[in-house]
Amino acid sequence: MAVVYKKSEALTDAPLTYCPGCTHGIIHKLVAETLVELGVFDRAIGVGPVGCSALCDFFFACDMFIAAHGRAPAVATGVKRAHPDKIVFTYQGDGDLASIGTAEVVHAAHRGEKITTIFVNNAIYGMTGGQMAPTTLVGQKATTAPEGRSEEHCGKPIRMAEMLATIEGAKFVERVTVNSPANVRKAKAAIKKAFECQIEGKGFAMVEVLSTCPTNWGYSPVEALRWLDENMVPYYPLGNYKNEL
Amino acid sequence: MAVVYKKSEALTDAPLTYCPGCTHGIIHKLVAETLVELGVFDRAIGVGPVGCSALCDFFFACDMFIAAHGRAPAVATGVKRAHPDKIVFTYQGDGDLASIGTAEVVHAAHRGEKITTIFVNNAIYGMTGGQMAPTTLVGQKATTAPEGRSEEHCGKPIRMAEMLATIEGAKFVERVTVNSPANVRKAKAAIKKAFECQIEGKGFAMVEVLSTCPTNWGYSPVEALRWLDENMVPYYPLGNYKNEL
Amino acid sequence: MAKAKLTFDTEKCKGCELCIQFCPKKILVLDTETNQKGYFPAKVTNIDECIACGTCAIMCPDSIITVEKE
Amino acid sequence: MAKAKLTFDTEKCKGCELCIQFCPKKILVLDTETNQKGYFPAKVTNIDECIACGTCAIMCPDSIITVEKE
Amino acid sequence: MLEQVIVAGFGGQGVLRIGQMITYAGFAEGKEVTWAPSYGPEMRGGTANCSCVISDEPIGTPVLMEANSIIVMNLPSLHKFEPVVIEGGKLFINSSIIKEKATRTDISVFYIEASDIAAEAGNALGANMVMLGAYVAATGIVQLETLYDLVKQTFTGSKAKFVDSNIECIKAGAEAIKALV
Amino acid sequence: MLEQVIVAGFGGQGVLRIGQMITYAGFAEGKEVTWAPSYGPEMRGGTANCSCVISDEPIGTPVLMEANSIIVMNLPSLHKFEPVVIEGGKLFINSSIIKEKATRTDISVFYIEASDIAAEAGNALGANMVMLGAYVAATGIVQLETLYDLVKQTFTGSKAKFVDSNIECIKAGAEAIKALV
Amino acid sequence: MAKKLMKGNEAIAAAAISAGATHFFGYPITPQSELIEYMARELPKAGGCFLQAESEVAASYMVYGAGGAGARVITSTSSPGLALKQEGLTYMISAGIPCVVVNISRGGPGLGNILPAQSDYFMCTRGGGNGDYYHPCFAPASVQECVDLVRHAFDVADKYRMPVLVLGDGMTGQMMEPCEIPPRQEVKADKPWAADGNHVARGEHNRINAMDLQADVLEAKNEDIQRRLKEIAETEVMYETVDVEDADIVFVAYGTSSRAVKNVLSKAKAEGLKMGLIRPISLWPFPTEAFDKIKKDCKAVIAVEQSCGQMVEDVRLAVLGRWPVEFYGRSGGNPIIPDDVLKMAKDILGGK
Amino acid sequence: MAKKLMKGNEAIAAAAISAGATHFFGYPITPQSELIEYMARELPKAGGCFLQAESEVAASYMVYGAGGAGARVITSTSSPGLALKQEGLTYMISAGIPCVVVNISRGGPGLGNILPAQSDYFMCTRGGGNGDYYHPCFAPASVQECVDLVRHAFDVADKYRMPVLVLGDGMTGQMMEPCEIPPRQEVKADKPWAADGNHVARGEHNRINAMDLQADVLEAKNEDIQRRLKEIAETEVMYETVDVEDADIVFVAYGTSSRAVKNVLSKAKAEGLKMGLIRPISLWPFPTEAFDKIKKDCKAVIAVEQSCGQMVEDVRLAVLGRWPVEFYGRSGGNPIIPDDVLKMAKDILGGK
Ligand SMILES: Cc1ncc(C[n+]2csc(CCOP(=O)(O)OP(=O)(O)O)c2C)c(N)n1
Ligand SMILES: Cc1ncc(C[n+]2csc(CCOP(=O)(O)OP(=O)(O)O)c2C)c(N)n1
Ligand code: SF4
Ligand code: SF4
Ligand code: SF4
Ligand code: SF4
Ligand code: SF4
Ligand code: SF4
Ligand SMILES: [Mg+2]
Ligand SMILES: [Mg+2]
Repeated sequence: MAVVYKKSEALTDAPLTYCPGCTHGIIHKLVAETLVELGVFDRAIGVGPVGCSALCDFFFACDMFIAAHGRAPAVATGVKRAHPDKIVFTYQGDGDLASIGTAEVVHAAHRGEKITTIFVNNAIYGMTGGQMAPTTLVGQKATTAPEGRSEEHCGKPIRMAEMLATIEGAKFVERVTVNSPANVRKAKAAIKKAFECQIEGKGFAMVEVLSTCPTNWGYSPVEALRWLDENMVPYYPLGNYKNEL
Repeated sequence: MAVVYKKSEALTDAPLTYCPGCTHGIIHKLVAETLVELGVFDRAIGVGPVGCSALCDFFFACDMFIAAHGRAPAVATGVKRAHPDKIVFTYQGDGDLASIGTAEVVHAAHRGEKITTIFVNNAIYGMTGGQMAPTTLVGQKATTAPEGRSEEHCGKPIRMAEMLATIEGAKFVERVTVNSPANVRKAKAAIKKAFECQIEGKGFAMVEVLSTCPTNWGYSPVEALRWLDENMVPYYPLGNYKNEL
Repeated sequence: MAKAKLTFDTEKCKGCELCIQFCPKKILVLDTETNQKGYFPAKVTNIDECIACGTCAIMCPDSIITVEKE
Repeated sequence: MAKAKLTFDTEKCKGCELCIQFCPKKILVLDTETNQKGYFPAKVTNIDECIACGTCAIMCPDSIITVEKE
Repeated sequence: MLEQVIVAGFGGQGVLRIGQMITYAGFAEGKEVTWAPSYGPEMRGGTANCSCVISDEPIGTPVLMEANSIIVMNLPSLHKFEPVVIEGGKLFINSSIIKEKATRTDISVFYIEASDIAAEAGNALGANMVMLGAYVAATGIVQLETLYDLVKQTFTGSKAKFVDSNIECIKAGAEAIKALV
Repeated sequence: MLEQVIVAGFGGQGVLRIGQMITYAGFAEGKEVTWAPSYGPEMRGGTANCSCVISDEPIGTPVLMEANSIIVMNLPSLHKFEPVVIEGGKLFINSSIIKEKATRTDISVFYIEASDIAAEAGNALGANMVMLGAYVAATGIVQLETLYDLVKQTFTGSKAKFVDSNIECIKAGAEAIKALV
Repeated sequence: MAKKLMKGNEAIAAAAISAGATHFFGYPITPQSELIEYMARELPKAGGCFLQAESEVAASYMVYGAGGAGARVITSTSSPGLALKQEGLTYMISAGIPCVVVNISRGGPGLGNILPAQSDYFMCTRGGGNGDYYHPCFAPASVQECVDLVRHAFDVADKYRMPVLVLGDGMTGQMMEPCEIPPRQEVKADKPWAADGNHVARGEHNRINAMDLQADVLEAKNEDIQRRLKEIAETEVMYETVDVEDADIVFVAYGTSSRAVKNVLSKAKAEGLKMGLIRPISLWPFPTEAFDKIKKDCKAVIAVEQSCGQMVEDVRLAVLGRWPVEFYGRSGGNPIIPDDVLKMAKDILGGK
Repeated sequence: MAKKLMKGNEAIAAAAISAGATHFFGYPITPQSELIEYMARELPKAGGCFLQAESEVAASYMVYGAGGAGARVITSTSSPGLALKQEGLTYMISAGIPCVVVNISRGGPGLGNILPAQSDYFMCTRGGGNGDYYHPCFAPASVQECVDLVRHAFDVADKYRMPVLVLGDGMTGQMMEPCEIPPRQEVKADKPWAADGNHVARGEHNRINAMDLQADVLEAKNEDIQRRLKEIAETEVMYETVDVEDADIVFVAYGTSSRAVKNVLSKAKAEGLKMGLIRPISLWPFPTEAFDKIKKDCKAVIAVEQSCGQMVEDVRLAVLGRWPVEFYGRSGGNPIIPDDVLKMAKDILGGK
């Protein structure tokens, strides 16, 4: 019999520590599969964040770092400068990349670091229990925005793909999601291009993936996919924001 | 006799510590004059940076803070939240705002902080003696880029006005320069709007002012104005990038 | 005769139902017995209807499902 | 009779020549004696030609120049 | 009087709640009390436990190395905490979920079909309240009435509808103990 | 032998360079040497000074609280450093720029019209080299020839054209001393 | 006010509000989340401003801004977050910014884990920033003490114009105990130095900064800081002692671990052994004077910490060779085991 | 190799290149600018990579990345910059990243000024980050020692898998002295733990991280760190002593201030007074053993620092009451005045 789908060899056997139905797991698979399909798994080095994916060094089967909160792009810079022939990626949450790590991701893009960034935007701080992220939608409740985020108090959510696309050194920027089989396929295509951007030595590439946090949103995994579609997608338009491949 | 021009009352008598012909001084005047003309000098609070203008607390006659390097927008946030009725501005260099302080300025904009930021871009680290800034032009020499900045090594310069304009909470963003009387007038008009944006409670406002550093560029003050025109202006287009007034 | 084969790594399944949601044939359900972790794992009801499209496997965050076909 | 009056805060002048560069009447020059800080300060050569446009003052980074007119 | 009790189980089984109810009840009855959770990794899931101390004297550490009583809601917790009960202490086992038996003979062990009892009482999620009722009935550390009052204070407004079923569960747990002794 | 010298003036007058030349020369002649700038605020402008120590023995602190010799290039430096010369020490004054006189009587004071001499030697910026020549001639701490060699090593390639005028200034400084003593 | 059961984290937040805090700036981190979340819920209701910063660094400078502008301000974090705030703290020392900084510490080094640990002692008492400074550091051992010390910290901060640290650990933050929260006080502190925008009325502009380019000016500032620190060292020492006077073994322990030591004392007493406890409440200033109560022939002073040994250095400095100093510690979030501590003490008594 | 005259900052950079450093990440700050600028000029010529980071925080994590990937890496900064690197340092301790960190310190606290000062002693020896750790800290007193200690620091870092600090001050960095730079060595250190992307060949993936959620795992890691620290404390102590054995007054001073004390010793000798010096070269581990050389009836041990008194704590710990400990210090960038130090010593001898 022919295998239609099996777990990627770029993932270890360790069970994922994510909550049931959390789409972090889907995004892990897409990264892993891409590394194998592009033939670069054997020279990949990953850099995980602090956030729910702080244990991803146990899940990805390549050499891995876990950076301090927000600093993955700086760590990846150090790694890539030490091994320019290796394929280096960061995997970061929205608290990590869009809040505390803003300077690091902006400057990795600014320097045109030849790294690939997977940015998992779930509009919340998952790991620490549902505090507001810079990407939390207006009106969305969070433990540090108990009445829902108020624009007057702390602004509208930040759109990182749009912002980073203005930087010259960013050569590929796309926003995708994984809330349906079709979107998963598109997400994988984008991730593939983001790695190709690095393989071809063009510069910085980022894929922003809209992701769910059933636990902290307070929805079932399936409901969460729908909430994402109805609330996040309108504010965070899917699509390519930069493609200089 | 009628006074055509005299030193602004929003400036103290202290002699400026800037090098001869450094346009930091012109920008100081424009800010000071604007505060007076808008009638808000008596409720203004300024936040200076670390950089050549780290002594600007001696020069502006209103209450002043000097922030740590890069943190002026965070300091200004604290000040404004403590005194929402006061008019709070930051005055920052390009190392300060576009390098170490990237996260702070992005998030002041993201939260829509009702502050006004004067961003003095002279494409160099002035105070510390001419190291490369994120805004240093490709090919421009700096003590930490002795052969001139190389795009391959560390990317093209970052354009902060364009980048910050993508953020919802930023309501007024304009790039100006002060290398001629006409440009000085335009700069002043932009600074005025940036303060009006705050006075009207709209949100974050920034004016990026292209400025000279005769000392570290290695030109006479007059030559420096020309160098700015011929080299900086083409890469950093003057103009308004956001106006939601 | 089933043309497709589905293998579930049941002990790692978290019963999130994403596979169930997206199976075009609606042939996946949660089991009524929990696995050792306390979750009700997914299983296939009628493998003969499975078209081996792989959708369930693609959507499974935990890479539980292996899909094979003739 | 001069219609304009220029006052220089000479001791604070740094001799940068920005005022000189932009005076439409080209009536400003650097002095040949230094001030106490060691700079050659700016001065006006022919006040009668001054049109009190204020350009010199506007361009002076150190706010050295006060311009008045009748 | 010094009562040290540990409550342990899966996250989601309401074990922290059991501990808090014991603590609140002791507090309401004028005792010195502490409650301390043992919280694991910054991650969802896994096991959870908490320690409560009820005493007439000021309390030393709120973290227990040993306990008079242990309430366990799942198998891993039985394995982990059975050794921690002091000689002559009490071990309360939710035997709807834990099919194994305790091995110690120097302690009193109470098997309570808590999940089943709760389901019967019409409150599928009430197993923790059943265990609470059983524990309080067996130890007499606080009054059952104090627990009922607490339930009433906790569930108010739109949640007032949960009062009765929770009290039912506590009562059923206390009944189950009577049947055992 | 222990020579401690401070050189002071405006930034831009080349005072650090004088100190470095003395230090390099001492080093070239096999002495123990240190050179230490006193650098002020992270700002342009202001005054600058440096300390040099030339010795036969290992050197303690490179920062001088007192000195055998002082070379001053502007008025504020005269005021600041005149008190620091040890009794019997030497004070070198660029009298083209400093119109005041020294007040101490327990030291030897040398007035050198360094800027004028430099201008005459066709090197308007060479006042520092004139003072260097004067200092070395007066103290004999190193050989003038060592300085000439240093100048030749320093200005090479496109800058070789500056060699002669610098040596001229050093020589003129040394001559000026002869005239004084 | 009636007592109520509260978690330490929430009690700290409630105490800050009751102390008249008007501003909170912070960034989420376990195990202090309940503190920031309580603030997010309750501070606005009390008319104050809660703002989540983009990072700990930014939070510390928001505090610098608000505190320098005259607000009564607090921030909280946990271990690596405090490491990030070191630059902010040294700036606030220099600029004279009063504020309260709470560290609900966790296992380290690095990200470590979220279990209770006491391994931030050096960072909290020696200043991890550059320059010459200490700052007061108070370590509560109960939820009520969380309340009392946080309230006190605000006053000390205002009095001496400097940041005051309150150091708890995951256990202090997570445990529930009865406590009493006094009603909110509105504080109108006189802060003529504040840069609050009243320069015109005041007749001069205030400047808040942390730079003094001239050596003499900076030395004078340092002398002023040292003078205030000396005054604090003389007047703000706090500690508890238990049975120290005739103890053959004296334990030194603070916060969570002091409570484990109290269990040890009970057990020792039951066995007829004479043991005592010095519990520093102010870690800086360290209660050196408390050691003078120890009798001459005490067998040993044992520092007990949930760390690999940090406070023990201060114990050695306080003891200065008068008695043998020993150390018992657990790290990584593991708790003190009273029986092990007792055994160690007995071994010493038994001459082992 | 011939000696040449170099500034301390440049000598440090040249020494790093000669030691086989392949990567430098840093952010400009006075007074270490010549160091970073020398690196920018010279490291690429030696085939290495110089990269200016966007901040000190980022620089520390670039070091974490490159060092964790097996590179020989160095960063440098000055006081407030090091305060910002405290989180990075504690992460590197946890993750076991070898690297060299240079601090050319300046006046503090806060931004302070750019003059030479020694007020970062606590930050550099106690770790300003969270968690239980020290790291080696070497303090050169001459330009040649800058060279030697930087080269040594790389080897110590690799041997013990941890950051090693080199602490100079503005004077060390700015002064010029003769020194000898050995030729560049290419180092092929064996780093089987490095995450260098060779997981397939290696047969397993390496993980570099600073988180250990289980208490026992973190405790075991801490025990390993403590084991390495203990080994360092036993084997890596460095110091110089001058005339300590029969001194009536023993000074303790490091770096720049030790040179001022050498002037004091000369003056004392000239006056027939017996004074000696202990100069710690390794600040951590502190050379406690050196104090055993001091004679019983020595009148005082005087710590001399360009600070308000930090190392003096380690002196007290080393002395443990055996002799009176006194302190002489200047702050704010003001230099030690040898005559004042001598007078203080004489006053003590004279019983004043
Ligand atoms: C310096 C520092 N600050 C704060 C934290 C606490 N912390 C851990 S994860 C996290 C945010 C996680 O959110 P996100 O990056 O969105 O990832 P998610 O868990 O949602 O995938 C925070 C604030 C930390 N570990 N380190
Ligand atoms: C944390 C920290 N890092 C570095 C420095 C050193 N430093 C002072 S000013 C400055 C850059 C100044 O450049 P810019 O912001 O462009 O201002 P300019 O002087 O050009 O006006 C730097 C890096 C510092 N003071 N603090
Ligand atoms: S908390 Fe949210 S983001 Fe984290 S694992 Fe659970 S569902 Fe996913
Ligand atoms: S160094 Fe440059 S920016 Fe700074 S004052 Fe001088 S000219 Fe202006
Ligand atoms: S492979 Fe397709 S048809 Fe078969 S179970 Fe999965 S989703 Fe359903
Ligand atoms: S998607 Fe995967 S984890 Fe979820 S229920 Fe299906 S098989 Fe189980
Ligand atoms: S006022 Fe106008 S005309 Fe007169 S000197 Fe100034 S620039 Fe020239
Ligand atoms: S512009 Fe001002 S400072 Fe410059 S020369 Fe003219 S008057 Fe002097
Ligand atoms: Mg998130
Ligand atoms: Mg600049």
